Amino acid sequence: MDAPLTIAGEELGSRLLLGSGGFDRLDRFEAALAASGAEIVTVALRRVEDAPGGLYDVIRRAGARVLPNTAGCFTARDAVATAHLAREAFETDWVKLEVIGDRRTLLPDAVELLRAAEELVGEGFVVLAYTTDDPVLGRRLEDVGCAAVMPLGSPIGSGLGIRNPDAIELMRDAISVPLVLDAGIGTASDAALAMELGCDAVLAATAISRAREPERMATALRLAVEAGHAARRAGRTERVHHARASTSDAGLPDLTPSAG
Amino acid sequence: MDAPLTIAGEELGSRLLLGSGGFDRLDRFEAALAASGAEIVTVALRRVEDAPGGLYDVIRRAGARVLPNTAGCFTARDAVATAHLAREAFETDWVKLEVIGDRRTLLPDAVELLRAAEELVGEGFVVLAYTTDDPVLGRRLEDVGCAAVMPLGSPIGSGLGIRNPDAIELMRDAISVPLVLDAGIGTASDAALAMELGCDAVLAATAISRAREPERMATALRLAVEAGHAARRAGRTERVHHARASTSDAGLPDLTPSAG
Amino acid sequence: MDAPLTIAGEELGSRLLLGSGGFDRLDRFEAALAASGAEIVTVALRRVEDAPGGLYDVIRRAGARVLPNTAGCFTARDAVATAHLAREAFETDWVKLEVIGDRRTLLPDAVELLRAAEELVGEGFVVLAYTTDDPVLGRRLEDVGCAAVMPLGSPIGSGLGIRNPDAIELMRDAISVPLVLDAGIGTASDAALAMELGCDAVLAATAISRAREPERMATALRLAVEAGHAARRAGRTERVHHARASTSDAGLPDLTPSAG
Amino acid sequence: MDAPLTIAGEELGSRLLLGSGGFDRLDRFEAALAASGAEIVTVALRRVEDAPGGLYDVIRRAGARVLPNTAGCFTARDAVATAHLAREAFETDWVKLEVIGDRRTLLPDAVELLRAAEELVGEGFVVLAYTTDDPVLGRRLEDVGCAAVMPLGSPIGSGLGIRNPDAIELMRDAISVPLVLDAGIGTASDAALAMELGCDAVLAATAISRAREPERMATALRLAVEAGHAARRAGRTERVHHARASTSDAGLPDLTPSAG
Amino acid sequence: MRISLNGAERDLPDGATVAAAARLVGVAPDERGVAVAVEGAVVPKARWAETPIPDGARVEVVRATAGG
Amino acid sequence: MRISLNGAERDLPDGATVAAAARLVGVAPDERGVAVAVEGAVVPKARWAETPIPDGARVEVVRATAGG
Amino acid sequence: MRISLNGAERDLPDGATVAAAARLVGVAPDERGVAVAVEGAVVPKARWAETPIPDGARVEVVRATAGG
Amino acid sequence: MRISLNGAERDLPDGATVAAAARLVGVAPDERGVAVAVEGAVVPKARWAETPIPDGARVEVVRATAGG
Repeated sequence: MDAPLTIAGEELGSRLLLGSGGFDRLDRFEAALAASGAEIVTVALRRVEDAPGGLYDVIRRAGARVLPNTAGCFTARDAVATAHLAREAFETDWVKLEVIGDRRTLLPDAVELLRAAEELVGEGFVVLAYTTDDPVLGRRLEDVGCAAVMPLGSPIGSGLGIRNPDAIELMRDAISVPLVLDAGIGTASDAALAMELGCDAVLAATAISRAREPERMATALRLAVEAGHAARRAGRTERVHHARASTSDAGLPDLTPSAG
Repeated sequence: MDAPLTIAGEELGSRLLLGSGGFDRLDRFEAALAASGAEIVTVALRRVEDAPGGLYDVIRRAGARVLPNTAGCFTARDAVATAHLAREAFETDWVKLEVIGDRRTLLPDAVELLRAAEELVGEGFVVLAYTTDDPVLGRRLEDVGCAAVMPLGSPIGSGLGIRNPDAIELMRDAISVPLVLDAGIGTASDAALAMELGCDAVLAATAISRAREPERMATALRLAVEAGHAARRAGRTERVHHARASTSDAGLPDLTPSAG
Repeated sequence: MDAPLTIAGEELGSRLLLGSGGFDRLDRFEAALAASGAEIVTVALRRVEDAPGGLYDVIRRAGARVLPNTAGCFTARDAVATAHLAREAFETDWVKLEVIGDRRTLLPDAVELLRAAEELVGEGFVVLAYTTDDPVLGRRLEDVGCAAVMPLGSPIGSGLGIRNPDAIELMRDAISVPLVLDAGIGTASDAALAMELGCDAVLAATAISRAREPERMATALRLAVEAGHAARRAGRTERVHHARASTSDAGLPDLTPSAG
Repeated sequence: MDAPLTIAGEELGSRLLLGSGGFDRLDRFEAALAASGAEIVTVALRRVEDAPGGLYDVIRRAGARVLPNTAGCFTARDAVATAHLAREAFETDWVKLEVIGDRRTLLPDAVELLRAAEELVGEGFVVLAYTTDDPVLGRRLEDVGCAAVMPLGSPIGSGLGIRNPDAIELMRDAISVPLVLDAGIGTASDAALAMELGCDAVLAATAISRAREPERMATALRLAVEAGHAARRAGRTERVHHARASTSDAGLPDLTPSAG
Repeated sequence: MRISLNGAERDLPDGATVAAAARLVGVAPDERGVAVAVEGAVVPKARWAETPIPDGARVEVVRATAGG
Repeated sequence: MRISLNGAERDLPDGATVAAAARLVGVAPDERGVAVAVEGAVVPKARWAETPIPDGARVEVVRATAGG
Repeated sequence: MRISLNGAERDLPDGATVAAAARLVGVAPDERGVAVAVEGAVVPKARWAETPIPDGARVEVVRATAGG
Repeated sequence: MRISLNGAERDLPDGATVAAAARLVGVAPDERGVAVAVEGAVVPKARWAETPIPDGARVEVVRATAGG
């Protein structure tokens, strides 16, 4: 039997996490959430005038766990303050920790990230850390107590998939806590690949919310994550550089017509 | 509603076809067939001394259609003669046409393939043609009346996946009959990708039979084909080369601590 | 010593062939030709009203060999007739044989190509055949007597480089006559890769003529072809999936400061 | 005119740097150094019993600059101490700073690396920092005063080339000091690609020392670096997904034979 | 007194509480999924009614919104 | 007479039928999923019993086996 | 008579030669790098002057142009 | 006294200098491209002759070797 994904002692029924960003309508988000089967949904915190409301209720009604992020934070200090606010707002000590180092690529800043992670873990937070695909940094995040490490496949919202599969494999080798592929997933095969490389779960946002049909894409990603997970466990055939007959030549009949 | 895959007027409930080659035991094949959900299974014809028997019954018992191949044939003449034998043996006029041009790579020979296809179509066969990923050749196969075109992703049994995704996309543009990715599938993400590129179905043999756990890999590929098909229909998000925030900066709170 | 590239008994001093298409000015073409070091230049035949003249003289003045192509031909018959015209116009029996099967992708048509090749070889032409990256077709072209086989890396003018390096390697294994990578080269690394995969030469047109600075790109490709050829002959280091220290740990000093 | 590569105010005549590791004989190293045209050669410091001597003299005789590395250091403290030793031994304040975070992959440790860089820059060293392909970390290294940033293409000695070309391009956008592709180069096309992505130079060690013919591979890489640099400056043609005729159809003659 | 409330300057009576400020942007104390920070520090909901806002303070009232 | 039966030389009585040859390799006429070719041409099962094999002919008796 | 010369209908005197047609499109017999086809068949330059064009024929006069 | 010289325990006369230790591993003061650290700190070549090694110290004498 397959052990369920477990983060910080919590068993989860789905290996697909959903980002709530990018949907143009709340009902579309709700339909996509249902189709995805996700049990964890990320949200951001914004001033109430810019945050129309309703999102939190939709997620709770669906029985999913809210995972607040620290998107928009460029320093450990801001990220920590945002986590405090989120804990108060959502009564959760889980946080998806993002500390961004560059506005254009939205890539994480290793130094501030590690600092924030250490501080939040010290305060009792369950930290899921959004990080580069650097195995050494990932290992450091685990060492300071992160509950999950979330490497990017490619820049947030790019849809470029996993640009460096080798790096994800090296992360898998280096890290014991759950590895959640975050950022860059564009379509089903990307999600399947993430799981085949050894990730424990995948987070998708743009891939779903900006698909032509978000609900159907949510279904696609749910299936893809299951497919990739099963494939990883099934142990794939090795790659060989020439052909290997799937039909044996033994017993091939001689069907040459008679000479006459 | 999604129209089912239809080959030569026959509606099929699954977009995964199973090759029967490479299994070490018949019961493992049977379990994998069930897990795959495949409704079409390829078989070869060999001298009875080299063909232990039982396979045909297992496939029929599972309610699947037998699709005889012409593996091992290097000339149109041999392939046609093999198709005749298969029609007699299995009471089917469907044939997966393989005419090989090179023993080491098992790549098809365009000229003999086209010749055999034309002849067999003329005799009333339903021809599913195993071919290179050449869109022009694929179109010619359609033009002579093939019921499906089956391009390779990479050499038979190599597990290298789809080496030239562009070519498969060009085939999709060029060809109206069902396109079935054949040869090269190694794992779930390969199968999902095939469907995303526009294939109507995927045939897997080695990927399943030589996985460490064939039955589980059959499940994985079944899910992956569904995932890729759904993703294709859902219309993926476009690829962009820098990040695109999935969280807006609008309404970002100012959490700077007081100076005092 | 390195044996020079030899096509149909003719020794050539350069492994870069130049296509004359796409230049906006004849003097730019001339400068690029000089920088490229190419000794073979392809040209097309068009009605004199659409062919401004001067090109042929520029090529001859540079001491390069004119290689007429059959671009625009969709049938063996047209290609053969074009070759006849070219032989008359340029007093050469060399021809770059193109028989196109699809207007949008400009991919070759295997059947007509082979037919034209066989006919032209029979008439004494030196045929350099533009083909797909299909090793079996390439071998057939060699078997009917082509002097060189010219597989595409990607569609003509696409600049997509070599989409299927495995296929080019398989062609190298299958074919004894010179292998010239034609179509798809976008920049220097593509040309180097072609040579590393075992090609004997590279033909570039769009890569040079549509670069911002054609003359400089001609230099770049000349160097890249030499680089790739040397690298192939030098025998590259193998690929390993983890690190392999280039600095040994043996004799690493212990530089820990004293505890005191 | 092309401005020469300038590091810390020093103009260099070559954009290829040579690592001295992995050669089986000193004379082979010497021949490769000459063929490479490199003006900077990295060396390590080891206990004299494990360091046979002669290397330093060969490099000086060739007129090249010695660039000591800190290979084998896992902490900022060790790296700084090693830099001190190197300054004494080679009368240079240049140092290739390596601080490794994982013994198996030899990937750098972002935190210790940054710490060491800051300290060494403060002491007046000219620091060339070996780093991951993380643009944010690269920018931080520049910000603390590194004279060059040296991202890896793939793990040291792996020969896997540049696994994430996008990341190198993002580094180029983010960083103003010279960018030197370090680690992972396997062959000529890898080096050309590095330059095309915007690197100012390439360092090669294993690619040369473990080639079958190191001297010839040194030549290949020298040419490839020049080729890639020229191609970058020439401004490559754009990539398009279908064909773009390099021969116009305008004026195509009608060569249909007469009906009679 | 004058405070900055979600980035806008607002005049409030001296001694106005966090609860009052929240009301000003339409947030009632029993709404779920909201939080308030004064000068970057969280004020727990249970203490909104009793916590006066210092003159000139930055007050942020936030809610869940769509995000990555 | 002597025939080649699935690649092996076999002696059969003159006038032996396809059915007899099939029996020799263990195939009964009512087995499903088998077929016979004589000199490369199929002999339908319904005619096995009545079709004599020419002297020296190549006879192939095939069955479904695992394949790609 | 009327011929098709490089795709355009042209009137020529009966018995006009290939050389005359070539001249009409500005090509002299001593120009290098040109060729002529009548009804798809090459007419060698040495025979331009002596080869009459049949009525209604398609004549193509071609030259080297930039190409792939 | 006993020191650790390039990882090996060595007995030296009390007050032995860095120069002496270097000599023990075959390094003369005029050799180029070598350096010495005592307890992790560099001793400049100009001071080898005058710098005594403390009892129990770790001495490292290094030279350029092939490296990445």
